[in-house]
This record gives sequence, structure tokens and C-alpha cells, in this order.
Amino acid sequence: MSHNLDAYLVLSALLFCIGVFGFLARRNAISMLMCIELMLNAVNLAILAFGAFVPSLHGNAAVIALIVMAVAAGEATVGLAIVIAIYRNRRTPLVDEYAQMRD
Amino acid sequence: MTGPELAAIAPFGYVVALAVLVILADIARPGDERVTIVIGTLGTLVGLGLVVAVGLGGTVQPVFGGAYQLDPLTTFLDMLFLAIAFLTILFSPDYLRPRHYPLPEYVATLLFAISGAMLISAARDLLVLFLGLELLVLPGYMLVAYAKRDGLATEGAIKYFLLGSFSSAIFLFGLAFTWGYTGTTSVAGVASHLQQVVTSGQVPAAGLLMGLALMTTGVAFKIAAVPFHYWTPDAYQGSPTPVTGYLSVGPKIAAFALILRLFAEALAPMRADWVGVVVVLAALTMTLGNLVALTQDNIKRMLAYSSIAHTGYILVGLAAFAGAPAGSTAASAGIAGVLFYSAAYTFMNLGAFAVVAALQGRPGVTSQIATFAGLGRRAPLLGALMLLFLLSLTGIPPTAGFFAKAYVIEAALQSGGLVPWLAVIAVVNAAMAAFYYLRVVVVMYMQEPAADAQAVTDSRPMRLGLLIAAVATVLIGLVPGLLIPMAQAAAAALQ
Amino acid sequence: MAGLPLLALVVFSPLVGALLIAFMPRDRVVLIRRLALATALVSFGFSLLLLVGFGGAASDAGGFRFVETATWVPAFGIQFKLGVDGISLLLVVLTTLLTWISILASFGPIRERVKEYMISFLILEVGMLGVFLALDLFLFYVFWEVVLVPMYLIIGIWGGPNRIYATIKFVLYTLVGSLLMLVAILATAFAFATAHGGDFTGAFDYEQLRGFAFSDVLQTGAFLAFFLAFAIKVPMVPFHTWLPDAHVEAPTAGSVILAGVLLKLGAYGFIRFSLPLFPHAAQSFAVPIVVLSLIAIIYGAIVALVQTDLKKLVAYSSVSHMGFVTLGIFIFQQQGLQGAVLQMVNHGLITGALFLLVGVIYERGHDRTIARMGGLAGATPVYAVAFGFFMLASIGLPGLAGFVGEFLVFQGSFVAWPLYAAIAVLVMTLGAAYLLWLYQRMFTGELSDFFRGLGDHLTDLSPVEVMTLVPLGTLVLLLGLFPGLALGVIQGPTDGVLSALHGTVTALAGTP
Amino acid sequence: MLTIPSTIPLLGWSWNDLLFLILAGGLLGSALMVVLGRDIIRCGLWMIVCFLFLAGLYVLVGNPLVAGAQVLVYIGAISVLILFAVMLTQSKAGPARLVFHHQAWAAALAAIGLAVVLVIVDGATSWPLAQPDRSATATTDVASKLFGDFVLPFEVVSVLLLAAVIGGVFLAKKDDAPRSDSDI
Amino acid sequence: MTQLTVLLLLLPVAGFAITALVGRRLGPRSWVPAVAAILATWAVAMVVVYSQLTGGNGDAGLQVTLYRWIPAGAFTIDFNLSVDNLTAALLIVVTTVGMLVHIYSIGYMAHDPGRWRFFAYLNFFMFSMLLLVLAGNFLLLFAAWELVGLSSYLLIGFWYRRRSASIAAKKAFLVNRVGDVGFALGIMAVWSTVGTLDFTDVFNLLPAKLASGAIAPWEMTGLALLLLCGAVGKSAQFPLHVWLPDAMEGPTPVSALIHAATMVNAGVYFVARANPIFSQSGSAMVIVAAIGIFTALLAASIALTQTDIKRVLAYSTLSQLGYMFAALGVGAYVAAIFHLMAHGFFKGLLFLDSGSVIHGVHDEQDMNRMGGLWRKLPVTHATMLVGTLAIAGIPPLAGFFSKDEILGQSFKAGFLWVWIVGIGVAGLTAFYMFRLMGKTFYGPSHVDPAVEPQVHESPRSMTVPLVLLAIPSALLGLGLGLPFGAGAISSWLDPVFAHAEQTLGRSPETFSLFGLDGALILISVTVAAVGTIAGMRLFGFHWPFTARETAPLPDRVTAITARLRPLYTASFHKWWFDDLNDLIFVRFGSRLANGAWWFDRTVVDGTVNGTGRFIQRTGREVRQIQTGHVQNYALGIAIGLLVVAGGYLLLAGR
Repeated sequence: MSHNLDAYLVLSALLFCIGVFGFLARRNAISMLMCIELMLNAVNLAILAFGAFVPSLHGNAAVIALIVMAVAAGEATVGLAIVIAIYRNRRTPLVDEYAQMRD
Repeated sequence: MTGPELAAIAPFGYVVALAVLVILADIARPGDERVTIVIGTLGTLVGLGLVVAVGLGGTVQPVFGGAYQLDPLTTFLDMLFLAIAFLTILFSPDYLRPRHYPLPEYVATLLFAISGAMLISAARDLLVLFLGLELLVLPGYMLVAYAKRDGLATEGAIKYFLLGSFSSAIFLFGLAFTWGYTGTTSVAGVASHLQQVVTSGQVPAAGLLMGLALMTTGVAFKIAAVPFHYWTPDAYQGSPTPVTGYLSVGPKIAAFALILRLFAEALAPMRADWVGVVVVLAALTMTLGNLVALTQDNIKRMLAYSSIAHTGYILVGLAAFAGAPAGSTAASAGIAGVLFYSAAYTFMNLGAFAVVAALQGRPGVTSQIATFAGLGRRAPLLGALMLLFLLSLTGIPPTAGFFAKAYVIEAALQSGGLVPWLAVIAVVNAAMAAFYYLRVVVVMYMQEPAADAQAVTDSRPMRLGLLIAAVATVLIGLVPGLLIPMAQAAAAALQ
Repeated sequence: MAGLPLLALVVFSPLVGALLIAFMPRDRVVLIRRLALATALVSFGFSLLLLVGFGGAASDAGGFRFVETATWVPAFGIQFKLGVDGISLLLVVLTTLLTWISILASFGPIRERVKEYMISFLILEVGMLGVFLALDLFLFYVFWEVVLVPMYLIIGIWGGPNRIYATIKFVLYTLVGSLLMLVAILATAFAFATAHGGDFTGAFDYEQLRGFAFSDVLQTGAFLAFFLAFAIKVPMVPFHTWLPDAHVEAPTAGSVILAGVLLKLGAYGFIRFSLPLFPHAAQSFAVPIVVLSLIAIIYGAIVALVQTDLKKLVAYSSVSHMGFVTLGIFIFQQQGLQGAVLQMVNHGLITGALFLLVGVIYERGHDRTIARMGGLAGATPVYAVAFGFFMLASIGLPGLAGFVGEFLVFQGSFVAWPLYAAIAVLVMTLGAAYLLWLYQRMFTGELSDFFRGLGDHLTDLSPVEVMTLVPLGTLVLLLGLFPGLALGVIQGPTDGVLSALHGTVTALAGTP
Repeated sequence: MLTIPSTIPLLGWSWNDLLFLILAGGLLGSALMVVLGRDIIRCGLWMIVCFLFLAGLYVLVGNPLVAGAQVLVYIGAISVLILFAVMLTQSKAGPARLVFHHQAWAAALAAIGLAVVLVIVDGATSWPLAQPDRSATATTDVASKLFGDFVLPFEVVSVLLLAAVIGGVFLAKKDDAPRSDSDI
Repeated sequence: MTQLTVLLLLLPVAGFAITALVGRRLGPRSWVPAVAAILATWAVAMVVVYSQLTGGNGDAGLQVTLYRWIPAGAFTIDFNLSVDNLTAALLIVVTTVGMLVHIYSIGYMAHDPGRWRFFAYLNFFMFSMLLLVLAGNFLLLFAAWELVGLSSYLLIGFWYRRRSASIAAKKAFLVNRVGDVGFALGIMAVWSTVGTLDFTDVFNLLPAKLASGAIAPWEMTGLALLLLCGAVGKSAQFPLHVWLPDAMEGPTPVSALIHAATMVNAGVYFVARANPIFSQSGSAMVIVAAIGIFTALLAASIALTQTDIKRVLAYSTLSQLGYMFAALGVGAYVAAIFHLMAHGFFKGLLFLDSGSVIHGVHDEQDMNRMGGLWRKLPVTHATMLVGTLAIAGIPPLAGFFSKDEILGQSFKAGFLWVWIVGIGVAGLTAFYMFRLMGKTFYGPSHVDPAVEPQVHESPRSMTVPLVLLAIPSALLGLGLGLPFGAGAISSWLDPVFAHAEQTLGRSPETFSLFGLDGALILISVTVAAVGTIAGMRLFGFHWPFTARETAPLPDRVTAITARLRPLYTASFHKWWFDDLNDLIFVRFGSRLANGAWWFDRTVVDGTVNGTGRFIQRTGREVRQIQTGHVQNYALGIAIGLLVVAGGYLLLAGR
């Protein structure tokens, strides 16, 4: 199992879908952000798994994963800053209450 | 690195440096926004010159082992991106200043975003593409939120951010599948691997197709194609108006650049697999965008839906590429159509938003269409310019928008399969769209101004920017021959 | 005159005027008016030069003169190509004439935003002239759409109370048709290019396309697209409902141009493009179109009978009269086609004048309800005479312009199938019925209370108004007595169109 | 020396497989806790747990370097950041009792559907270039790649982080400029 | 001679133009240019006629081509004039009556402020009518046909303030147009068949085509009937007769000139002109005869009961035109034209007389408010009596000769039914004319007492034309009709009709005064005499040059009327034709038009607007998917992803 690419990929897929579910179901902006982190980690798992099993990706996968992590960090920074900004305006972190603009 | 390599990478580096320079200048002389404007505008102009200088004569120069490549496509798009930056910087002060938002961070963030777009245009490595995309959108989220004391702006920003990150994750997942399947991150490598698969006559593996689906979803989101467009109206409406203008062209065209590099280059061998999806997306996008735009009362929201519709028109060009055999004139016409349309759309749409921004020169003026009442009388020149931009958006000759539509339609007609029908859908949509664009004209020219109508601003930068947008809109329409060879050369670079 | 780009001068001289006016201070109203009129007169003068230089009857079928060519978009083979033949010559002169008359007629009624108005009008003229003179399909389309916007503004800004509904309907309706035509134009160009190894050179050139045999499928599609565009513009029943609304709301000069020139664009398109480019499709759709034309002729007249608004009545009469034009075109017969062209010119002159006359009374009373009128013959005799004159011309009285065109169309359709003529000719009675009834209600009897209430405002024609009508009246009489003046120049081109359809003209000339 | 059997007695699994199963189970379980938990602070803590399991998996897949980075970046930085933000945005007025949007059931369906599709796709695909067994990645290899082939992405990431920081600071900074009515 | 012919057209046009432009300023003298122009025209016409009738223009007559009017490819129509003997005969009537009516109008219209308009219109009419008789091809004739219609329209509606006048004018124009629809189709059929519209060519080519079998006999008949439509309209034959009585709303000189002496004869003229076509189709001829004789009877029956003096004359005109049509139908072309001429003079005279009467009693037209006027209007009375005797067919006045020839020839051509009806109508004619005379001139006066003292004879300018017209009314028959069957009229017109008569198989028979012809004359004269005497007895009479007076018998009239109540009612209501037209065209027509208008608004335009509304509504519904909730959006994206993935995966197999 641990030597089977499919096992890692299935695990990655399940983690990704858990993240997707959370993103679709949670109301809190920060919860949703966490779910995005889960999804990105799922992708990283997949990338590293490919790196382990596909020779031409050997070293590359690790680098890509590191870069993805950095991007995730950047995303989190921006996201949290926006969350804080809107919290100042609206006094709630619940995203579904931000629905002044619609239709 | 060799000299030509340095030259090739120079524009990107230059823009990043420019962004940093803006920040540094602000630190050196805090509060002097004139400096920011001067550095921003002159800097982008110099950048434009740099792009022209290094890209002149159709140079093709790979750098970083081919991960980055200067070619006519890069040049074409970079010019466009810098023009967008230049105009956006011109349009912004009138809106931001009265609302007490600082300019330096704004300009720097914008330039970072533009650098991301320029990176996309040159990237021939999927990881670099992804990074370029992130570099494009992260500052974008912040620009939307830039009016941070405004509830709607931050609402738009968080929606944009959450959904954008969501789609980025999906897109990245798709990239991972592609990497796993082809074992490479290079555009050329992916293309040649896929070409082998297609040539060998195998049915593409499910994993690859799934990756394709994930990537399609990701980029469809970025270009705001229906049904992945949901963020657009809210983000556009919420953004500070100059940012809306930027959003409607910058990230959209950059995302199309991504599509050209990814789909029209890396995934081109599989075009038979994805052309159907593009056709459906194009049809849906045009139709829904226009349908909903018909019923809007807020001009920014209306133009948001209109920009969705224009995404659909640009997708027609992409579909034309995908529906035609590789290397055919039709395929290259499709790409050239995408590029030409992008260029035309840039000027007319930015112009339209600039007029909205000019109207909102004082805090408290909303972007309801009713704000335009009697504009033709209150500010005849501004009204006439808005008329021009709206006509161009409608596609009335002899404006840029008309020729752009004609271009993609001509390309679609040359293509195969169901694609020619998109031409018919496109024109029916164009007729429908005329209704809401002309509705604004009705308000501007055929209604009396409200009693408490505010004066419009016309600072020198705003005027200059509007003039440039208008001249470009007319010029591209009247003498499309100026732009076509460039678009064709850029398209040829992809083949 | 050789070497002078006369056509470009005709087309673009109004644009120069419009630009000049754009830089005028908006409060110099009188100056703006005069400049606009002068510009239109200059354009008219150029078109007269064209008329003189054209040099009599063209014997070469379909040959274009004064052709001016310049590359425009080389990548697609799009050219800036203008040329004139007998048909377009007449329509160009009609356009330049009606434009300055309309501008003159607007001096009084248009008092607000004169600057924008005059600019719109002159740009409108550019578009109309361009449509008639363009020999490149793409260029033609560009001009075709250029017409739309100024008209949209003219109705929308200076129109009546319900102007916005009317003007949006006008634009959208027209746009729906014309956009499909754009697709067709591009498709034909592509087909042409494909046949020439992907080379787009000449792919939009009318003269080259005319000699190109498109596939039947493409012909059908393109013909239908062109048909929709032109049928809406003509307008043919059942695409006509924008017309009464547009007319009712348009300012007088707008109505004059609308009826006088804009409707001709569609008919001109049929003759210039639909028939020569897509002969097979034209033949297979001829019968339905003829039937629609007949319906338009009769139906328009019947509906005109019960109109209560003066302008609507004239508008529906236009529907009926333009039915003759399309009938004449689609019976593919020499007399019919010549009659159709003549009828286009005649209708432009006559209906243009009628709208001017409607405008005259509207200016006095700001009401067009027929029921409120009566007894004008005594109060405004000159007006009554003028109205009567053009009304009779519209009825088709021999000796005035309307008759010859109408009769030629009748004759042509009789040759095609007597029943066509039998139906069409009914309009001799119907047309007379609604117009005479109108005349009776407006002009005879005692002066109505409404007019009595106007007191001194009910004046007879002013000198300016007379000045706008006299040229039209003169031409109506001239063309009625000497239709050969017009028929001479259209003989060649119309035969050219027919020979494209049939191979030979003589086969259908009607002579046994 | 105590020798560990190369396979687990009775089950016949390799030890690595057992480790994989434990890590996978922990990963999914903690991820579910992140998604399903009612208290958002606990959710954040569960996320840290989740990332730890993931780091373990990275080791298992032969990438200890990335595992280390995972611990540093995700647990050390991102999670902490998120927890701070959570604290900042908890208002007493609105105890977030209803953590789930009313479309949760549809979300579940969609997620399950996606999972089914992905799992089937994974199962159905034979990745053409993949070896039957994994191989570990040397750290030096990563370093040379990062500053060799991948120097451009590396530099871009730095630009990206710079941009994020500049913007983030501006956005999060509280300022005293007058607040105006929304005029969007 | 060519120039003179052109002058025939130019003079009236010049008169019209001058009067129209400056007439208003001439005030009371506005008649001068118009009358001068017509006098000159008359003089020229007489020269032309003389030259033509004396053979001065050769066998083919005079052909003048002015210019090419319509050069439309194969369809080339010249503006060409032709003068032959038939034209000459018409010229005599048209110019003479026209000139006299012009002179008469000087007095009649002296007090009308719009008289300059009147004279302009009259000149215009003269131009149109002359063009009509001179036209050398079908289309030019059609053009003139329309122009006379226009003049008629203008003149009927001359008093535009009178609602009834403008309605009558419109009616006249429209009813004529109905006929012209057929006429125009006929002309098209002619051109389609032979490719020319020139009279000479058509009349040569059409019979040849029929003979060669290029066209079927039914086509020839159809063609003839289409052409006939126009003639029926213009000459007010059944069923298009309804406009003529209403046309009496116009000034009386107009009634005399246009609606009695000239324009209404155009139909007769045209059928005669087109005799080579009609004679080729026996069935068409029968239809012509039937229409004619039926109209004669119908109109006479109505004339019996009308009380408006001009209407009686109008119906009498219809009736006489019916005779002419009957004559054309039986092939008695010469007789038809003879009657046309005679009728032109005596009916013109009668109308002018009635005008004089109306003028005298201050615009009263109801005969029940007249009576006993012979004393006060001596000249009018005398000339009108001449006219009445002429129309009644009392020898030796003009009407006797012409009418008798029609009846005789019908009998001899085998149209017994025409003859029988014709004889009956002759009796009725005599009766209602003497009824008119009696009610107007004899018996006790019923004139409004207020007006009675002011009743006066008309001025010289009016009475002189009356006298001048009475002369031909009385003597024309003697001059042209004797000897019977071989008078001057026959020698003039035989060349024109010889070919047609030959086609019809009419060999010129010898006239036997003491045989069949004499018997027929005797019968018709007897019937006319019976009618005359009945009229005199019932409505009174004053024998000229004596003091003998027959008193009217109103009681007897009442008794007879009572006995024939249904017939009387039918006659009085003109057989309800106007009501029928009203029902069909006004009520049904307006319902149809309103229906079409409703259809246009709700169905045609409704579809257009409905499409727009539908699109808008769809837009409003579609925009609801934009809920504002990020989670909803994300779910949408997820579902989109699933669909796209499904699409790729399922379509991959292809």
C-alpha cells in the first residue's frame, strides 16, 4: 500500500474532497480558509506521491511542493487580512451574512 | 545568463522593480502622491518601451531552460498589460483621493499583479504559469479590498478571495494530474508527450481527462465563464471603480494568456477533447451574461455581466482554434481573434469604467445607472466618450468592438464542427446586448439630469487616459490593420 | 474631374462638416445651423457633379464608374472601395437632396441641442451615402451600421413622448437582422477565400464576389441572413412594426430621412447584393417573398385605412408602397425591377414630402390626431394644394412620379404571373381610399374646433417650408413626365442584375 | 538486537503499510474534525494535527525535507496565523453556533460525488511513466533544483510573498481615515 | 397640322397654369385666360376636325409622337397622339360643349369667391379630356383617364366646405378606381400579349394572335372584359353606376360638361376605339350589350321617382349611356357614337338648363318646390323643351335619329331582347323627362314664397350657350343622320369600324324605310309618343306659342304610385345600391380594416414585444442564481466541475 501510487492518490483525493465539503458547508470565513488549506495540502500530497513514483519528477516534486506551500502562505496572509478588514466593517465572520450584493 | 536572456526577462523584472520603487518612493517622500503617479505612469510607459524594444522584430528567446520565453505572443500581451496598468493608474487618483485611500500601495499592488500577468504571458512551464497566476490574483484580491473601510468592497473581496483560492486549488490539482501523467512541467514537454498519446491513437487516460476537467474549471473561473462566473458581479460591483475596470481586463486577459499557454500550447494535442467544452462554455457565457445584464440597474454590475458576455465572445475565438485542424489558418485566426478581441476590449471597457469612475469623483455618488441621467447635457464630452465606448461594446462599426467581433466570428466560421454556430449565437447575443448598452445611452441623452446631480471630475490624468482609450477604440476600429499583423505574429508564435 | 475622388468627397464631406460643428461653441446655434446646411449643400453639389459626370445612360450592364479603391485591412482583403452605377447614382442624389431639405426643415422645430442634432444628421448622411456607394461588403456593412446610431439618437433625443420605446425597438430590430448579415458576409468571404487557396484578397470585393458561384447551402443561409436584414429595413410584413412607432416618435426631419432613404437601404441591398450574389437562393425564395410583398401591399393599405394618427397612416402607406418595391425586385423581370428602382426614388421624394407636410401641421398644433382636423383647405390653401399634390403623387396619378414606377411593377408582375398583378393592383383603389379619406377629413368641411382654437398659430406654409417642398414637387412632376431621365441610367445595371439571375435578359423581357 | 519482522505478523502487511494506514486514518479523521467541528478554535487545532499526519506521510513517501517544511510552514506559521485571526474575529454577540450553511447536505453530496469520481479515476488510470515502487528524494537534489532549474519560480515566490505582505499589511492596518457610506 | 394637334393640349394647359398662378389676383376677371384658352382650343379643334373629316390627313389619320415617355427596356411607351375620324367626332362634342360651358360658367359662377379655382379646374379638365381622345396608346389613354377622374374629383368637391360634396368627390374617384383596376390589368394583359401598347399595332397584332392560335379565345374575352371594367367605371354603368348621381354635388356646369357631355362618354369612346378587340369576342360583346341595356332600364326606372332635378338628369344620363353600351354590344358602333354626340349636346343643354333653373330659384334643386316657371324663365324653358324632345326621341330632333338607329340595329343584329328593353326604356325616358318638365315649368308654383318674387331669367352669358346648344340638339340628327343608314356620320365613322363590322359579319344592309326599318321606327316613335303624352297628361304641359295649358293631375299620380307601391319604393331608393355599397365597403370594410389593425398590434407587434418581454423575464429569472452566498457559488462551481469532468470522461471514448 505504501508502495502503491494509487493509495496515495486516493488518500489525496479523499482529503481534497473533505476540504471541498468543508468549503461548501462551513459558514465562517476562516473555516473556509482552513478548508482551502486542506485542499492545497491534498494537492501537495498528490504531487509528492507522483514525485516518488515518476522518475522524471523525482527532485521536482519536492520543489513544487515547497513552492506550493509558500503560495499557500501568501494566500493565507492575504485572506486573513481581508477577513480582518471585512470583520471591521461587518462585525461578523460568517460569510453567508455578506450578501448585500446579489442578483 | 546571456545578454539576450537578460533582455528577455528584463520587462518582467522591470515591472517588479517598479512596484518596489513605488513603495520606496513613498517611504522616501511619504504622502506625496504626485510622485507615485509620475513614477507609475512614466514607469509603465518606459516599461512599454522596454517591451517593444526587446520584443521588436519577433524575437524568440527562451530563458531558464525554456521555462520563460520571450516571443511575439509575450510581447503582444505584455504591451497590453502595461497599457492596462498605465490607464488604470491614470484613472485611479480621481476615485481614490476623495475617499482617502493612499495611492502608493495601490499602484505597487497593481504593478505586482501586472508582473504576474506578464509572467503568465511568457511562461512555458506549468509551475511558472501557476505562480504567475497566483502573482496575478493575490494582488487582485487586495485591490478589490482596497476600499477597506467600505462594506461592499470588502464583501466583494472576500467572495473573490475565497472562490479564487478554491478555484486555484482545483486548478493546481489538475496541474498535479498532468504532471503525474506526463512527468514534466514544461509546456513543450507536456505537448510532445500528449502528441505521442494522440498519435498513438490511445484513448486518453481517465486521470488525464480528470486533470483536464480540473484545469478547465480553474481557468474558466479565472476568465469568469459561465457557470464559474459567480464571483464576477459581486467582486466587480464591490470594487473601487478603477479596480473594477482593471479587473474586467487585466486578470481576464491574463487568464486568457494562461489558456493560450496551457490549452492552446501544452494541451493543444488534445484539443479534440476539450473543444466541445469550450463551445458549450462560450455559448452559455455569452447568453447568460447578456441575459442577466439586461436587468441590472447598477452600471458596474451591468458591466460585470457584460464582461462575462465578452468572455464568451473571446471564447469563440478559442473554440475556433480548437475546432480547426492543427496548424491551419483557421486555428491561427482563432488565436489572433482572441488576442485582437482582448486588445479591443481592453480599451473600450477600461474607458467605460473610467467614465463611471469620473462620475463618481465625489464620495457618495453611486454607480446606479440613474447617475448617468442627463450626462450628455451635463458633461457633453464625457457623455460622447461613454457613447463611443458603449457603441464599441455593442459592436457598432467603425469602433474597435465591432472589428473584434467580426474577427472572432470570421475565425469561428472557418473552424469545424459546431463552432460556426457559435457565430450565430454570438450575433444574436450582440443584438440582445445592444439593449442594455443603449439603455445607458437613453439615460445619458434622453433623460434630464437629476436636480442634485454632482459635477463630474476631470483631472488631467483622467482626461489623458480617456483620450487614449477613445483614440485607441476608434483607431483599432478604423485601422485594424495596425493591430492585425501583431496579433497574427503572436498567434503564429504558438504554433 | 478626372482624378478627383468624387465619391469620397460626396461621402465624407458631411463628416468634415460634422467635425467642424463638433468644435463650435454650442450656443452659436445659428452658425451651427447654417454650417450644417452648407455642408449638406456641398455634399449635394458633389452629387450633382457626379450626376453630370456620369454621362447619360449606361449601356454596359452593371458597370461601375468613378471606382475608388484603397486597401483597408489587407489581412482580410478588406478594401475601401467605392463605385457608382445608375441605381446608386439615383439614390445618392436622393439622399443628398433629402438631407439638406431635412436640415433646412429642422431649423424651426429643433431648438434644443442643435449641435448634437446637426452632427447626428450629417453622420447619418455619411452612413447612408456609404451604403449606396460601397463596393466592398465589409465596408458596406460598416456604413450600414453607421446609419443606425445617429438615427437612434435623432429619434431618441428629439422625438415624441414615447420616443425611447420607439427608438430602442428600431435599433434592436434592425440590429438583429444586420448582425446575421455580418455573419453571412464573413461566411461568403471565407468561402471565396477557401476557393482561392485561403487567400482573402478580394474576398469582400463585390465585383469579384458577383462572379463567384457559392455553394447552394451557403447561398441559402447567406440569402436568408441578408434577407432578414433587408426585409427588416424595408420593412416587409411581418417585420414592419418598428416603422410606425419610429415614425410617430421621430422628429419631422427624422421621418423624412427614415422614409425617404433608410427604407431604401433594404431594397437597395436586395438589388445590389441578394440577387447577384445568391441567384439560386433568390430564385428558390422568390415566391414566398413575392407573396409577402403582396401581403404588405394590401395589408399596409388596409391598416392605413383605420389609423387615427396622421404619421402612422403615412407610415403604413410606406409599408404598402415598399411592398411594390420588393414585389418588383423578386419577380425577376425587367419592367418589375426597373419599376422597383424607380419606385424607390419616387417613394423617397413623395413620402419624404408627405412627412414634411405632416410636420408642418404638427408644428402648428402639436397634434396629429386626424379626428381633430378639418377644413384646412380654406384656412391654409397653399398647404392644402401642396398636400393634395403629393397625396395624388402617392396615389399614383399619371403625370406624377408615382405612376410610372407603380405601373412598371404591375406590368412586370403581370408578366410573371397575372394573379400577382391582380392582387397588387387592388391597391390602386385601397391606396386612393385611405389617402382621399384622409384628405377629406383634414381639408374639407368647416374648420375644426381644434384648428379654430389655434387662432393665429394656424398659418399657411412659411417661405422656408415652401423652399423645402418645391424641389421635391418639381422632381415629382419631372419624373412623372420624363421618367426616362431615371430609367435611362438604371437600364444597364438592372439588366446586369437580371442577367446574373437568368443568364440572359432577353429571355424574360416579356416581348413575345 | 531486536529484529523487527519485515512484515507484520498475521496480516502479512509491511510495517510501512501499517504506518501508512495509521497516518492515513489519522489524516482523514483529523481532516474530518476540521471540517465538522463546531468550535472553530478546536477546528484550528485539529488542522495542526492533520498537518502533522501529513508530514508523516511525506516522510513515508520519501521526502523528509518537505515534511520538515510542512511542520515549519504550516504548523509553525499558517496555522498560528489562522488561530490568531480566529481569535480576532470572534465576537461575543454572535456565538457561531450554526457553523454549517443550510446547503450542507448538497455540499456533502457534491463532495462525495467528486470523491467517487476521483477515486474511480485514480483506480482506472495506469500512470504511464510511474514505476512500481517509490524512491526517496535526496535533499541536495532538491536544493540544486531549487536554485537551478527552478530559480525562476523561487524568485517569483519571493515577489509573491512581498506583494502579499505589502497588501496584507495595508489591509489589516487599522486607520483613522473617515468612514464614508458605501457608494459602490 | 401636327403643331395644331399639340396646341390642342397646350392651350388648355396654359390656361390652367395661368389661372392657377395668377387667377386669384384677377378677381372677377379670373375667367378671362381660361375662357380665352378654350375659345382658341375650340377654333383649333375645328380646324383639325375639318381637316380630318375632309381627308386632309390621309387615310391613316394624323399621328404625332412627341417624345418617348417611358423607356423601360422592352416596355417603351411614347407620348403619341393620333387623330382619326372617331377622334374628330369626339373633338366636336368635347370642344364645343366645353367652350359653351366655359362661357356659361362666367355667369353661373360670377358670385363664387373661388371661381378662379373653378376655371383652372375646368381648363385642366379640358386638357385631360382632349388628351384622352387624342391619346395614341393605351397607357397614355389610361393616364388621361386618370386625369379626367382627378378633374372630376376636384370639380365635384369644388365646394369643399360642403361635407356631402367632398364625400361625393371621393366616392366618384374611388368607384372609378375600382373600374380602373380592371382597366389597368387589361392594359398589362395587352402588353404581355403583344409587347406594345400603341393602338395601331395592338389592333393589328391582337386579332392576328387570336387567329394564329397564340392566344385562346377565352383569353381574348378576358382581356376585353378587363378593359371593359375601366369603361364601365368611367361611363357609370352597372354595377359601378353609383357615383354619377352623387357627382351632382358639383356645380351644374360641371355636371353638364363632365358628367353628361364628355367624360362619362369616355367609356363609350374607349370601347368603340377598342372595337378590334371587342369584336373578336362574341361573349364580351354580349356582356357589353347586357350591361348597357340593363343600366338603361335600371337608371330609367330610378329616374321616374327622383325629385332632385339634377339627379333625374343624372339617371337619365346613365340610361342614355346604357343605350350607347348596348349599341356597342350589338355592334352598332356608328350608332353608339352618333348617340354619344347627340347626347353630348342635348344632355349638356339639359344640364345647363337645369343650372339656369336652379340659379333662377336661388339654389333650389327639389322639383317639388318648383312649378310654373316657364313664364319667368322663357329662354331656359324653350331650350329645355328642345332638349327634352330630343332625348325623348321625338322626330326630327337629334335623339330620335341616334336612338332609333341603336334600336333598329339591335333588332336587326338579332339582339331582340335589347330591342325590347330598349323600346320600353324609350317610353320611360319620354315619360320621366316630361315629368321633369311638368314639375319644373308647368302647373302651379310651389316655389318658396320668399324666393318667388326674385325668380329671374339668367344673364346673357348663360342663355346664349343654351341657345347655341339647342341648335345642334335639334338639328344634329337631320344633319348627320339623313339619309337613314347612310348619313354623314356613317361615312365618317365607317372606315373606323369597317373591320370590326366585317369581323362580326355585319354586311352593310340597305335601309328600307318602307319595310322593316320603317316599322321599327314607327314602333319606337309610338312608344316615345305614348310616354310623352302620359307625362304631359299627368304632370302638365304648356303648348308653345299657344295659351293652351294642360293642368297636372297630382291625384292620379298619387293613385298610380299607391298601386305600384313596391316598385315605387324600390325606384325611390334607387334599388338600394347605395345601401348595399355602404354595407359591403363601409361597414364590412371598416370591420376588416379594424381587424387587420388589431392583428397588427396584438399578433404581429405583440410577437415582437413579447419576444423582448420574454427575454427580459428570462433574464430576471436567471439572475436569481446569483444569491450573494459564497457557499452557493462554490457549490455551483463544484457542480460545474462534476459536469465538466463527466463530460470529458464520458465523451472520451467517442
